[in-house]
Amino acid sequence: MRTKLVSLFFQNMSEIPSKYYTLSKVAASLQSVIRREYSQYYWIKAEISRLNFYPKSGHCYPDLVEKDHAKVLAQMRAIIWSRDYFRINADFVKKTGRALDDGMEILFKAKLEYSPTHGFSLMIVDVSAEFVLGKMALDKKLTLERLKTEGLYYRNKEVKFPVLPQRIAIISVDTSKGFHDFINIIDNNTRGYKFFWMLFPALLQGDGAVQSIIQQLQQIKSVQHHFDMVAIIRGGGGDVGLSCYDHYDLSSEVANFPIPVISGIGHSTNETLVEMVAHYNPITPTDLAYFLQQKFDNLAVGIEEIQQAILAYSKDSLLEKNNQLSDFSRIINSETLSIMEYQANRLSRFGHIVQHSSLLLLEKQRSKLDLFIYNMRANSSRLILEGPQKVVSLENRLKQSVVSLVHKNEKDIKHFEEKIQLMKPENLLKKGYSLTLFAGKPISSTNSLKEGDILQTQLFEGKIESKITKIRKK
Amino acid sequence: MSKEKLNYESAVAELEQIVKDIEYGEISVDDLSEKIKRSAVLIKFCKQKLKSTEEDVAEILKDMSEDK
Amino acid sequence: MSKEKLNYESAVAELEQIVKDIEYGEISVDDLSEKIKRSAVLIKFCKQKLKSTEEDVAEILKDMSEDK
Amino acid sequence: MSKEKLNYESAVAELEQIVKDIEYGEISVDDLSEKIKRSAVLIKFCKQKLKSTEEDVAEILKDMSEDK
Amino acid sequence: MSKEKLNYESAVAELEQIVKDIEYGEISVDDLSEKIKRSAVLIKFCKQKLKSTEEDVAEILKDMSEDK
Amino acid sequence: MSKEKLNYESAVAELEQIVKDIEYGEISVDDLSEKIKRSAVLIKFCKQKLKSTEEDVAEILKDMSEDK
Amino acid sequence: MSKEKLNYESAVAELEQIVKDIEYGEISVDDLSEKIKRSAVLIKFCKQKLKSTEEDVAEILKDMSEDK
Repeated sequence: MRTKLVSLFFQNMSEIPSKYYTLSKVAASLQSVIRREYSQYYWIKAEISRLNFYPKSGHCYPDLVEKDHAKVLAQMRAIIWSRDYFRINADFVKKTGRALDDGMEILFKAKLEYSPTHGFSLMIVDVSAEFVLGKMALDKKLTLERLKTEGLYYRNKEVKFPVLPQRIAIISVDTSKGFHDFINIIDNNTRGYKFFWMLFPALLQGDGAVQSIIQQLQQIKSVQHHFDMVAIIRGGGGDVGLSCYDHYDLSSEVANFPIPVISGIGHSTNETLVEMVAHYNPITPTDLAYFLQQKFDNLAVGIEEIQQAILAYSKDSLLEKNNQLSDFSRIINSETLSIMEYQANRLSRFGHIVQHSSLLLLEKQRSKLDLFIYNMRANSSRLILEGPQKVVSLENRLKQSVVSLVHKNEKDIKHFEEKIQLMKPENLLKKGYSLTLFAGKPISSTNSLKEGDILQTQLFEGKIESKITKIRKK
Repeated sequence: MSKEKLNYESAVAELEQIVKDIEYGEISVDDLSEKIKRSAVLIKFCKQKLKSTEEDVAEILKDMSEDK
Repeated sequence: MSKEKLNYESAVAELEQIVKDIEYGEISVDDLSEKIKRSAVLIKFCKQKLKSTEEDVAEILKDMSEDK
Repeated sequence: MSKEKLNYESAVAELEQIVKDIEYGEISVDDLSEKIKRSAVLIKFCKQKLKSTEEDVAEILKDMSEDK
Repeated sequence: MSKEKLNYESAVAELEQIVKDIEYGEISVDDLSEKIKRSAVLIKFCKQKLKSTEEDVAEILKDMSEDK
Repeated sequence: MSKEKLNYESAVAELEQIVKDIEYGEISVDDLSEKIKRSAVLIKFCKQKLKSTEEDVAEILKDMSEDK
Repeated sequence: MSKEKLNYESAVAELEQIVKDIEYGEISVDDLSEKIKRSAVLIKFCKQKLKSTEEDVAEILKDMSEDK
């Protein structure tokens, strides 16, 4: 813009007007008009394009501007006298966490003043911290929404945090107390952990910080394989100048960063957007250092645990295996013994059955033989007894039959004797029967007789001779 | 007639014949006496035979009893 | 008559035949003595046989029992 | 009678036959003695067999007990 | 009988058969002695086998215990 | 039996099989000795293996501790 | 085993796998020694890694200038 004004000035150099006022006259006129017309204090909204704070005098000469995007609608110089500035800035810092600074849009109470030597200026007597605060909050809210909408908010958080966060790209300044605290802790940790760090110097606050940090982030990105993480470290700067960390450009750069970004900005106010999107925000550099140390501790413990676990599990496993072998031994022993016992009992049982059954069998046979003997004895006796009976009976029959035979014969003989006795002739003659003889021979028919034959008759006592006188034939 | 030839059976048979002869009168008086004499001899023989047999049996049976 | 050929069965059979013959008068008085003498022999033989068998059996059975 | 051919089974079978014969009177007095003598032999044989078997059993079981 | 062919399983199987035969009286007295002697051989063999196995086991388990 | 082919896993597998076989009576007394001998070999092998592994573990962990 | 390929993360992952394998008995005794030796290497590596770094600023600066 300045360049443009200068060129315009040189273009108009050839035309010289006839009438003109002295500058002082114009200035005096302006001064009186302004004193008259702008006697009051006004609340005015403008952007501080440059604060122009002069530390020696303590006065500020801010360049104010109003823009519509890139187009400047108005610009004006302002003055904050030393006494006002300290009051205003202290209040401002106290309320907003930032000092009045370049590029800040503010609502201020001022009186328009014109000085012939210094020109127009707005004498600022008060600045509304609330306005800036509201503005900042709004901006931050919008930026936050944008980050979320664009899916950036969680992006860095989603980057896997390295298991071993050992190589750190530090964005800080060599003069930062936070930085020194940080490296002091990590370089001198009592456990002997070794960190590698490299400082990428950058502005850490104010508007310049955004670009400065982004630039370093890009540097780091180009050699990201050398690093596990980025640490943005600020410290000792109080809460002033932190608004850069709410800046969209920086926040999105951080969110988009391919390796984890850890913030250790160190403040006591609200979390900035950078801190929000950062992978992790321990807030202070010291905490960050301790966080890393803790990570290492955890790793060391993890390794220790693994070692112990391997030892323990190996021992367990070996113990278990040993027990299994013992079990095998025990089972083999007991089962074998029980097999032995079972088999021994079985053999014993076989032995007993053989004995018992054999003896039983022999006993049975013995009984059978005894029964034979018994039967033989009984039946032999019977047989032997039957014999004499039969013989005796035959003997008796013999006796009887002989006796009866002899008797019968005696009877027969007696009968004959009797019969013959009866037939003796003397016995017939005695009964009166007589025997007639002819020629000395007994006759029993007339056949050989004729009348006149002499017959002799034998009687029981004496004989008679007689003549046949008549024969009567039968 | 000699005794030697005699036995109980034939003696009894002869006796039976004699009795039969006499009974049926086929015999002469002369013979009759003869026959009767013969009968007496035969009967005597038979009786003696029976007696001796009886004695024998008694004797034997007596022996048997004693053997018992 | 020799004893060698005798046995209890045949002796008893002979005896039974003799008894039967005598009972049915199949024997003449002439043979009777002889038959009775024979019977005596047979009876004696049988009795002896029975007696000896009984003794034998008793003896053997006694032995068998003692063998136990 | 030679023992060589004897075995318990046949001995018992023979004994059974003899006992049966005696029981049913299938045996004459003449054979009785002989049969009884034979029985005695058989029974003796059988008893000896039983006894020796018993001794075998005892022996074996003694062995088994000692082996334990 | 030679031991070469014997093993515990077959010996026990044979024993079981013998025991069964004797138990159910399926055996004649003539065979009994033989069978009993055979049983004794088998039982002795089996016991020895068990004993030697037991010794083996004891030995092994002793070794195992010492190895601990 | 050569040890070359043995490894712990196969040894344990074999042992498990043997134990199972013995437990379920799948092993005859005839094979028992052999199996038990085999078990002893396997158990010995396994124990040695465990022992050497245990030593390895101890050694390694000792080394690690010293590295601290 | 060459160290070139090792990094802390893969080393830890490998270690965790080994721990898990040992814990769940997924490792045979045969492999255990080997695994434990490997663990020792990995643990040693991890422990050393915590206490050393090979990064070099000059190297990085060189890389940065090359990138530009």
